[in-house]
Amino acid sequence: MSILINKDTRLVVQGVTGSQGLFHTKRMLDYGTNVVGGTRPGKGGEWVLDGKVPVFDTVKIAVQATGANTSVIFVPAAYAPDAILEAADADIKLIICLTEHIPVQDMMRVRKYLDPMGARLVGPNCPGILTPGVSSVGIIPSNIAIPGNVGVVSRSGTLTYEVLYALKELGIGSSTCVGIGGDPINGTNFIDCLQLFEDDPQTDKVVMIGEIGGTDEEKAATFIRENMTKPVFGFIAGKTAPPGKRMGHAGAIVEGGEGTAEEKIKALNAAGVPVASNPEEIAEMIAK
Amino acid sequence: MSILINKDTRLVVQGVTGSQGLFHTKRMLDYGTNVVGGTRPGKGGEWVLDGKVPVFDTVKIAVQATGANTSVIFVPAAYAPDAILEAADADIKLIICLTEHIPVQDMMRVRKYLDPMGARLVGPNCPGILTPGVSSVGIIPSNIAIPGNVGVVSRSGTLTYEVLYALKELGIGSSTCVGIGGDPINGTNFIDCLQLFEDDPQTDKVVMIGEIGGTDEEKAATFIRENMTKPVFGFIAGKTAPPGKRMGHAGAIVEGGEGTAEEKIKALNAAGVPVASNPEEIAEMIAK
Amino acid sequence: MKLHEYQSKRIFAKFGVPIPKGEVATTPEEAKKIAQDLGGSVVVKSQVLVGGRGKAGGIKLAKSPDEAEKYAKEILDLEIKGLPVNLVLIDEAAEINNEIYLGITNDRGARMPVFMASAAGGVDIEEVAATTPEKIIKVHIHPLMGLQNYQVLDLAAGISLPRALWKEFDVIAKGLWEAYKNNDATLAEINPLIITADNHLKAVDGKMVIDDNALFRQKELNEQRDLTGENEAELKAKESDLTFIKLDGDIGCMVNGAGLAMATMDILDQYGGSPANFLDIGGGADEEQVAAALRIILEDENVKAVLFNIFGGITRGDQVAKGIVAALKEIKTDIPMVVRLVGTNSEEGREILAETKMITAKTLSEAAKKSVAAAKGEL
Amino acid sequence: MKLHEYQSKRIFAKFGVPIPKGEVATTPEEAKKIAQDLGGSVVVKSQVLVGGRGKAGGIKLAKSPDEAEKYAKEILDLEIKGLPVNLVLIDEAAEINNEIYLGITNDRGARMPVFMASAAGGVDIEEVAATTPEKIIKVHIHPLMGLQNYQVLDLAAGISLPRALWKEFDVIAKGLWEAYKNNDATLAEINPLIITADNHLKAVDGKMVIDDNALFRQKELNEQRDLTGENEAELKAKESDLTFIKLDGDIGCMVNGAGLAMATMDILDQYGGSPANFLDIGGGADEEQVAAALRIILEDENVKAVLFNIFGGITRGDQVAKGIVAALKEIKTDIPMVVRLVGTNSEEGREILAETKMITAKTLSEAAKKSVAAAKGEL
Repeated sequence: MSILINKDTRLVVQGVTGSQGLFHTKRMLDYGTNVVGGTRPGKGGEWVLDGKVPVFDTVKIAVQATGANTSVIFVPAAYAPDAILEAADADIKLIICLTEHIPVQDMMRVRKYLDPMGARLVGPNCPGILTPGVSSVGIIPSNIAIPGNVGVVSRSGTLTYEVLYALKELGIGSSTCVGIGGDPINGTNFIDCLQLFEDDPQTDKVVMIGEIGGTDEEKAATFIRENMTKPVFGFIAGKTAPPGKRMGHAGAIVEGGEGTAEEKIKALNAAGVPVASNPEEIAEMIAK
Repeated sequence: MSILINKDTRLVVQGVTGSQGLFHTKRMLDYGTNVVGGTRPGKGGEWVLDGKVPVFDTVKIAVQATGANTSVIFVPAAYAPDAILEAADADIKLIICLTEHIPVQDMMRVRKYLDPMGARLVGPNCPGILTPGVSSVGIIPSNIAIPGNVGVVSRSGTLTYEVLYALKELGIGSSTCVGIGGDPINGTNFIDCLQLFEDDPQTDKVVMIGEIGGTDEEKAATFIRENMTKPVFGFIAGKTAPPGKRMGHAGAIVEGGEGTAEEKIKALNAAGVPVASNPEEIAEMIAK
Repeated sequence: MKLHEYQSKRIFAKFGVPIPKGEVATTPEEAKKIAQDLGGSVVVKSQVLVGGRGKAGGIKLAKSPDEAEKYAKEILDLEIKGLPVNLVLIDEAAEINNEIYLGITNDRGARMPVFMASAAGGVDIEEVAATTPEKIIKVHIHPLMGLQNYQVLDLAAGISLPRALWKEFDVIAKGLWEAYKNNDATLAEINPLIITADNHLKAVDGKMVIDDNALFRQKELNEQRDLTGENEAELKAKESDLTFIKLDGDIGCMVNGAGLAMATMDILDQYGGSPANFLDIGGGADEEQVAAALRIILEDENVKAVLFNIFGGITRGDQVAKGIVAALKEIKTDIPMVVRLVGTNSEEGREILAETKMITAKTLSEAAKKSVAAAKGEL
Repeated sequence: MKLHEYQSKRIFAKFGVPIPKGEVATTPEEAKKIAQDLGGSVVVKSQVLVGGRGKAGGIKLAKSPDEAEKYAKEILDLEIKGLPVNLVLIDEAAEINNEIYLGITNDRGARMPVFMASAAGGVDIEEVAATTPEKIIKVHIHPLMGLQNYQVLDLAAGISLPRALWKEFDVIAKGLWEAYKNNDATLAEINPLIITADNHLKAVDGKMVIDDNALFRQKELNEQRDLTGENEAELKAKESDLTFIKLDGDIGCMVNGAGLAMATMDILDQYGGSPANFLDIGGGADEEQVAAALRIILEDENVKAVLFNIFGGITRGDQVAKGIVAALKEIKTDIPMVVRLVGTNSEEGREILAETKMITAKTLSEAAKKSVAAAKGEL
């Protein structure tokens, strides 16, 4: 088992004809992901990647033609909010948006629209989801992870790869790795993933990688204390980040004294979550 | 027992200082309704009706001061949508809006806003709710009904009074009478009330008064067939109404062949609901 | 409130929808002048607030300014479904390759606006809906989010619009949505939206209906209201805050409450009668309104009897009775009147009416039966 | 992107918020002229994108045009928190009866904008929030519905604003909301909103921060951007699509990925070192970007060592290695460099780097320790 994506995932790639879309669609196909189609308005009826992937004008048509149940979004920030709504409206149940730099007011509107609909959004500004050996949706390098019993959820991209790689070096694999993204307003959060991992029989331990900004890690700590029976290991990036500066991710900023690494580590520790001082230490903790 | 309003109802009157608001607040007080306050921006701190009812600037303040859990709206159409949102936002759980002539696009927006919030709207363009002998919220003349075991739900005002009166003439009382209003987009609908009556131990029989326009009666018929154990009696007004004309109520219009009395009566009959040919006949049916 | 074709199209144009060049004329001479200014062939179109103008000869293609003048004269002399033609629109003619339907209306059941498109444009869309509903693509618009890009694509792809026209279509669909939203429309329709010979989109006919309840904030539209074709009695009733709808029968009705007014019509029908009108005097009618209502009813020459059905709730029976007595003093008439007063202060009301020659009834059925008999001269 | 006070206030004014009359000047002479035109007392206000202008002597009340000229000269000569003052705003002075705070920002946790008001205006709102939070009234705005009438009342009543001012307040609150929404602001603030001696409301100071991610559709604002006070290296990095933040330490860092870049800074700190910068070269950096990044790092004179921490995922290790080699050929430097390449094509990358004098490391800890030692000259 795994969470969110598995062998039943039928993926449609929104923005499949762009250079990023094409490149990663090929990678996902190579990994064995069931990519059933892509979309690009005005190019419906064409095929990409040597006739392996049909292109549709809209997600609605793609869903009708292929039975897609998951979408991944590779379209530019100006069009990504529309793409998210389009997927939800076409009854896609899991929408993974990789797009970076979406305006925050757009994301507030998108969330208000999505919340009553029952569609799950992962991201935006995230690397996607990887269920090692089964399915990859997004851009997580698949060669750095092996199947196993550790669930990984993270706000960061390469930092996650670092952890997956360190785990693999020690022969430890993961059930599913979810990048929830570094934006201040996103879809699926830590708590959602922690609950999914708690319920997933394949997952025995969970790694949670946070960073400065916001209070989602603190909320997750409360959730862990009250609801998790499986051990959780943490890492928080940005202990040395200066306040008031956005550290690459739109959401990684200490504002008005809120969102510091110290507070987050304190909250996690108080919830019984050991917090590593660097990413390699996480793997060592898990190995013990 | 009763539905929606009872002795625990703590009512705030939005627009209490207007002539309609004042007149009906007095009537409700006289009937024994627990009117805990009213609102009128700019008049907070004043009292109306000989010091019986305190006035607050906003519903939020009224709720804090009085613990109000229900509101009734007597403000003009241009301000009523704001008043509905205000009540919902102040955590009022039952909002009864009497205001007529609210633009339909406003009501579509209001419903989209309210739906995820868990606040119940009754109306707009409705006479309110009466639980005979206990509480009256709105403008239903209270002297025409006595307590009893018949639940009444209706899209029309005076037509409802007619039925209540006819029942009373035969010595039959009602548990609660709900006017859901004659607008094309409203809050609580037939099905909501039918479910409440089905669950209400005091109610043994239900009268449902519909009229031309829309398909709510047809949907109610399906609901009755599938879910109701208590007998339902129907009446549909507008058999002789010409198509394309709004018969007083904004929602009472046959458009594109949809919403005719014939269809509604057919649907109700098919669901085992006897439909009276005039309002007096309803009382006779119930009496049998 | 219905808008004329030319009014609707001007609103659409304001929101970026391409429409033919054109102007309105009230005389054949004006029409000729406009046709000269436009050059080439023009279409002369009657501006009346009813459907079926084409079949009635209200739309003509003119190949010269003289022809435009001639047709304008013919059309301005027409009466279409009982309505005089006071205005013609002179539009430049367009070569039509294809006709598309595009419209937005309120979907009451879904509680959302619905955007509809069909490749089978140019004809009555209700006919298409009835016979080949699969030819209509429907997209619901979230009232808080508004029309989204992908929804425009759903429509364009749905009607298999040639891709070269998608960009133009996007502008037009969004323009129509803005026109609908910003004018509190209950209907905004382009039919047909044509594909021209040189492969562009153009809205050659348009229609808008505005929510009467929103006219308080659509003042500009309200001022443009064309009252031709609206029933005089209905307009007069509106001035007195009464809701009146003219019907074909012979029994005038005065009722308080819309639902009860419909039920009153229905019960007359049940007993073999036929209502002359729907009339709701509202919840708190005063003497003056009752008098105004009675005058409006009696102006209808078909009326052979009048039925008053008043349920005293907030409206007090004695007050209505006084209004009737006052009105009858002013309006001399031999037409028989049946009155049923129930509820609050109905006893007092009946006493007041005792001085009149009115026929009284206690139940609605009794009142209906007596009215039917009275109209037949049997009472 | 921060806006100047005068820019923010002009935007507010466009949406109906009353502001003092005023103009900006770049010279004392201009300032005098403006003061003459305004007449009466004026306030001379430095326009710099940092807080604490008042305490730094950047705001002065001038009673005459000559005084305005004198103060303008003084202020234009100032440097406030390291920033030169290039611009002063000359506003007519207002008699202040009371100072109110009014601001809108994004509440990240609630995922909604939050409108805040406080009767304790004129001071730093974060101080009020920290010491007397009950003095701040907060109202969340539904991002699809926008600000509602009743919410303005909740604010006005919440800060006990005199009722005579509620109508003016309604216009101002709605104007501020529109300014916030239409300009993609993350902060729109009036502080103070004053009650004048003649009992009106006026926004005498204003502040806006615009969402950088929305500048693509806020072109007008983007053109008004004042780059004074933005770090030169950070701007240069942005041109090459790199995210660079200048820090105070002595170890330059080049990392792919924001989270990993932060973690790299943290681990340097853990081992007693101090990062000179945050630098994310992104997911698919090419040779040119790597070279540009290296140049930016080396321009910082504090830098005593450089740490490359590259996780090969999408970014291939050999590509980054080539970039480093190319950059080092161009940029001659003796500063020691530590490189850690892991993941995709890291073997190949390491081989390419073998020809350089770079210090290599396999784990992040090892790389950090070696960088710290190198910066101390111990390696």
